[in-house]
Amino acid sequence: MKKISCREAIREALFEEMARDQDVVLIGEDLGCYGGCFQVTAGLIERFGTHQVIETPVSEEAIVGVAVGAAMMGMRPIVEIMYGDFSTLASDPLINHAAKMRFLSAGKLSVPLVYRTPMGSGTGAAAQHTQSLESVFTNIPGLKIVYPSTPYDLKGLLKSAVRDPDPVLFFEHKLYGVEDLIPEEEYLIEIGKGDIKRQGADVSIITYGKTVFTAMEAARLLEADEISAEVLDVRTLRPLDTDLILQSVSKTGRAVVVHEAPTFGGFAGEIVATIVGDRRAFGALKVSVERVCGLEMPTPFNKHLELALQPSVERIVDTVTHMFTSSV
Amino acid sequence: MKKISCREAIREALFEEMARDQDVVLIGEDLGCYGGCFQVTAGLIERFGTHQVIETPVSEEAIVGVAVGAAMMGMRPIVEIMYGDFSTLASDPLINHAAKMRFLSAGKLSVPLVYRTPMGSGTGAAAQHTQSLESVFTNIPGLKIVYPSTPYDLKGLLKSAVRDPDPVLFFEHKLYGVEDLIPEEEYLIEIGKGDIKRQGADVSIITYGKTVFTAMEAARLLEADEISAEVLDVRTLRPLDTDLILQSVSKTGRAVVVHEAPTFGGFAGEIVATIVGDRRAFGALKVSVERVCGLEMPTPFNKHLELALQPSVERIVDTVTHMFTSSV
Amino acid sequence: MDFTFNSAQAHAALTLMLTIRLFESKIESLFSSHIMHGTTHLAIGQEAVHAGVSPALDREDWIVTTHRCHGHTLAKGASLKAAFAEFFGYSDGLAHGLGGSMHLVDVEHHNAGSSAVVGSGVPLATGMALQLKRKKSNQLVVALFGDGASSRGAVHESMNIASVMSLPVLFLCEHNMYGMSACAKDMVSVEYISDRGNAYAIESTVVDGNDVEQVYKAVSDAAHYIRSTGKPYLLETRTYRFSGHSKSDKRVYRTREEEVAWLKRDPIEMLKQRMLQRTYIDEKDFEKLGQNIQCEIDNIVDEMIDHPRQLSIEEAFSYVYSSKEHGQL
Amino acid sequence: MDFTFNSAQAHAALTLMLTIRLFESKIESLFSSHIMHGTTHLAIGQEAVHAGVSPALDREDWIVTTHRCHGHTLAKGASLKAAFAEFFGYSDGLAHGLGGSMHLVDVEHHNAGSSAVVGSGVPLATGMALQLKRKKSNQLVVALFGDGASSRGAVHESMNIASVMSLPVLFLCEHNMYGMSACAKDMVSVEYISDRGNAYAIESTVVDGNDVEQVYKAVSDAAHYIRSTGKPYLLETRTYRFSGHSKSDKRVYRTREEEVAWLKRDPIEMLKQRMLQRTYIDEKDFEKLGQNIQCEIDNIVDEMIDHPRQLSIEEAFSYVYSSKEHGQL
Ligand SMILES: Cc1ncc(C[n+]2csc(CCOP(=O)(O)OP(=O)(O)O)c2C)c(N)n1
Ligand SMILES: Cc1ncc(C[n+]2csc(CCOP(=O)(O)OP(=O)(O)O)c2C)c(N)n1
Ligand SMILES: [Mg+2]
Ligand SMILES: [Mg+2]
Repeated sequence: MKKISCREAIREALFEEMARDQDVVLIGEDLGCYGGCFQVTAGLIERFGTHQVIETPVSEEAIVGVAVGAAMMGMRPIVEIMYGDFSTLASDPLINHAAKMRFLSAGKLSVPLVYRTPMGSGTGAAAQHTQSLESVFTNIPGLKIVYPSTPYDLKGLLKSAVRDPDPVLFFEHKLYGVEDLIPEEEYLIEIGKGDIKRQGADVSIITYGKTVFTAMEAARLLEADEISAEVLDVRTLRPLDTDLILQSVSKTGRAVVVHEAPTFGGFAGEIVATIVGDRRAFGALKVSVERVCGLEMPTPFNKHLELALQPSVERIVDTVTHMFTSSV
Repeated sequence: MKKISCREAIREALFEEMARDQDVVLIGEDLGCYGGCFQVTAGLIERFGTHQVIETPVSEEAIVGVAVGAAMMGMRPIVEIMYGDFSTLASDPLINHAAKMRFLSAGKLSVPLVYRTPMGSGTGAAAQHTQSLESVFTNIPGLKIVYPSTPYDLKGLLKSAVRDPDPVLFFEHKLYGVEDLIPEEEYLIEIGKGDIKRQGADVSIITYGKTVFTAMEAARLLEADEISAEVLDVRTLRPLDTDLILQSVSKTGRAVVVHEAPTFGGFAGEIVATIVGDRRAFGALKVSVERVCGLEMPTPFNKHLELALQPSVERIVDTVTHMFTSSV
Repeated sequence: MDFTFNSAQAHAALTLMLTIRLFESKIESLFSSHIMHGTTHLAIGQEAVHAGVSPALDREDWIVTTHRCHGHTLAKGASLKAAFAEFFGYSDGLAHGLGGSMHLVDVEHHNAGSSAVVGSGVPLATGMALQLKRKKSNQLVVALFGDGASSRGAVHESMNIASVMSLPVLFLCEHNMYGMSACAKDMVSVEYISDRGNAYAIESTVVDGNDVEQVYKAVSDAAHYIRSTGKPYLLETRTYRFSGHSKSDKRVYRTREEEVAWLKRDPIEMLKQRMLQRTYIDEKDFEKLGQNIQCEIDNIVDEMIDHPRQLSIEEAFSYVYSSKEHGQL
Repeated sequence: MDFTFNSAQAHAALTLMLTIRLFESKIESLFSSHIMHGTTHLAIGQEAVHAGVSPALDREDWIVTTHRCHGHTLAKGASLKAAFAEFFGYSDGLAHGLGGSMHLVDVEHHNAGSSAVVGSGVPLATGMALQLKRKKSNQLVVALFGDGASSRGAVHESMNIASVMSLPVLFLCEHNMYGMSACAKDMVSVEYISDRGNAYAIESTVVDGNDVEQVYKAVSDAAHYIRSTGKPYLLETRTYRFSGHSKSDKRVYRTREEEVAWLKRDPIEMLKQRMLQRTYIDEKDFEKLGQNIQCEIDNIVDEMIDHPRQLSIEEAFSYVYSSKEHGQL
């Protein structure tokens, strides 16, 4: 095992996959000598050259469209878009093209594209650089969506995403410096499998991305109150590991869904509907299902306001505690 | 009262609002003498001229961006985008700009924009012209989202949308020819209020847009089985009329959510989460909450396949019947 | 223009143009008799572009088409049968009935299909060229787009990228004077879209899109330029669609006089006259040719209507993702 | 270039440029001492553009800025206090602390603020011009954008629209040779972005963006042209940012020699030398001017740090929708 940051984990996955296959190509803005906006791709152009690291003009729509076209011809492009907010600009090539090319060609073309972009708040970059826009894409058949949290998951899932024959959106939180242990040897993590980050008996906290860490912290605090919280990191949003979710909730009988994106219309709704759409899990529920997500506001620049928007450890703990103290 | 089609209802709303206020301006492609892709704006340029009917090049992103800028200067633009699928191209001006201008200027600028576009299937126009992409926008604070079904609702809500000081996305189903009675005199319908389209006691079918008609038909069939179904048309997606939903479900104890968009990651999840997040409604539930939505597939051109994707009367009836016949 | 077809070339072009014309006319009649559903965009009048583009390319070169894709698809080699079947939504169609009129695709003949989002095919074509170049292929990609599409930002972004990256793309603007109803002179800020080449340091020219020999020559030259320099090229062809924009179009946005003036420049008639003059053909041959094609088309359609084959929903699901386990019912 | 400032104009420009320079230097030091959070994009070296654009406009003309918006915001009239307060996220800031460095907005001074989505402000500016024209206003709108932004499709779409609709927009390209790290010569397919004017039938020119008199004159002329013809105009100003792209930039993508060469063309130094030559000013006046501004800035910041005023979350909610009932907690 070795200690490694999220940034390094992603970079290792890129490095290994690019070394394995010359058709794995990084495409994006300023990801050469500048190393990318979050320094994830630093050093890769020196190793792989312009044949595998392609810097582009500020043209998000065409960059992703170009990657889709290149993928149709056998490239395995990994597009980096600097901020998830600019996914708006990439939504036509992703939603109307990447997701549909295989279908529209009755299987004769495919789009083995990885779309990497960071989502979420915490950087003081205000309303146009801190959104969690995963909900823009979760309702699109043809796409796969991954949103890992730990260095281990980031590396294993990114390598699987690169090898996947279908378009994969790979969302990253911005805690690039967070460190953890990963194996020395190569490994893959299957897309579509969630992970129990912490076992528990009384309540299931279901989440993904940055708020996995928030949920873990909340679970630790809840232990003091003798509430045993299970933390389930779905890791993949589409396809969702419904079995794991249903198992966990059937066991605990209580569920709280957490994410950074605003509550209303967010992906938490899908997770809740998955739970209560299942007769067994629904039958096991002891209380209503709660959501602890971002507030309904564009992210303010002001630091204390930005913080106030996010689902905090306190809000999770309060919500869970309330599930035990009040009657249904 | 007078009989009028959905198309005419929208046109009447446009006509009345444009006559009332010269700053109400239609902007879009081919909406002059051609009358728009679905003939909704036919005749308006003859009456209001190019001062209030502005035809544009094929530039969806800039058209909507231009409308946002014009709205900031006091115009009340109504942008028509030919197919909801091209909302991908408009998502940057809508999500990153229209939704945030008021916030980013601390209230000094506002964007009284209406974004009109048709969504949904049934026209044999295949994968890039038949999506229901409302989920792209429902998670965005700063936007309001309306999706009416009947001529009465279309007219009243469109007029309110035009007068609303905030950006309103106004989604239309494509059954433009469906007729119904509306009052002769002027009226408005408040944004954010749902409507019980049919009273019932045993199950709440909650829906919006085209599937309101499907749900009504299903309710009629269910009556034969002595199941009394309530059909709730939410009409506005954001802000959602949660009170009405909770009231209905607390009464019936059973809920089925229906929409054309694919189930996974669709807006139905929000409605389900709203229900089961409320202690009273959750407590009243006799069975798990069901979703009857579009299948997880881009829309095929083939007619029988296109039909198979949509939530049908049969699927709704079966789902509801099953709620009564099997145990929880 | 000095370039002229020899007899064989002229015959091939004439046959192709007539085939496309009769194919589209058949489609039109099947729509107006409500045998076909959905919508369709005919390009009657633009056959000289169809017959001038793909035949001037190498077989391995790729094309990316638009919503108005029938002619180019046939010109690139698609079988009439598979094309018709697609219009019927049948499983022996080019896309097994999943795409329909706006999404004809034919990978075998290096036709990557169309985007029905106007202009959005252009970045795809540019990306295809990027990978072909990386693989040191000699192939080029033709990005077809209309005068309407020229206003899309994606086209600008693609031309800039193709220029700075030196990609083998032939940007081919099929300028037929109108978008849907919108006249190019009201919507496009320059008289000649080809003049925008300068803005991207891309070589460009404009030719008469109703003159198949001119189009063929210009495409051959452009392809040669692209292959020898590795740079993109922008070619504008000026033409006119005789048909309405789509099946429901009453053409209120243009005058009958304008249409008549263009009808006098019918590309098939123009080629025919030249062939008569050059004694490559006589009136009887021409009539015979038309009859033969018509007969073939009618037979195909008659036979097809009698044998509808449609995908099941399960089969359709198998095309959503590569691995079947992710297709959900 | 024959145009020169008179003494009053020159003093005003110099004062403004020094104010902007010292404002940004203060910001830089507040960031490096971690008193400010978030990110920021300094435009040190580009002050001649700031001082040449807004002052050459009518007060009622609007500007739409970019992520690199400090200089233009001050030049258009924003108070130093409100600007600094915004950087601190305080409620007396230009946007009450909601926007921060990348979103300075100042509606009173007809500064509609910026889009931090590179290039996306350009369609907004175009739309503002559309409504101003409809209202028969004499005002124009300046759409600021960088060399990097020029590659965005939205810019193309906007220029085409402004041209075909004849809108009073001054497209002002602040070409500082780089996007983030990307050198314009690798990313932009033409040497001069102003040459793209031809592609849109928009008049255009390029000027030395480090020469405030040239910029001022060019903007005045462009504004006159726009007002008298009702047509848009494209002006490119060539300049260089001495600072890094944002606070964390180590400038590995360019050489120190290149920087030194540009530093020799420091726009403030250039103006100062001219003013010395024309005896509008002497060295002591200049020093004094700098000290006074620095003193004012230091006082503002010191006072501000001692009196933090921040919006409550409830107050912030009141800005999401116009009617409070829709702001949800
Ligand atoms: C992005 C987008 N906007 C609008 C449409 C609707 N539409 C279909 S064809 C068309 C006109 C396109 O004009 P042009 O590019 O000249 O092609 P032509 O139809 O003349 O072949 C429009 C606006 C579309 N399909 N895609
Ligand atoms: C659409 C978009 N893509 C990328 C970015 C990240 N980004 C911020 S500034 C910048 C460079 C912009 O270059 P230019 O337009 O020349 O402006 P400059 O920074 O030189 O003032 C980039 C790529 C962004 N903010 N928006
Ligand atoms: Mg056209
Ligand atoms: Mg720049």
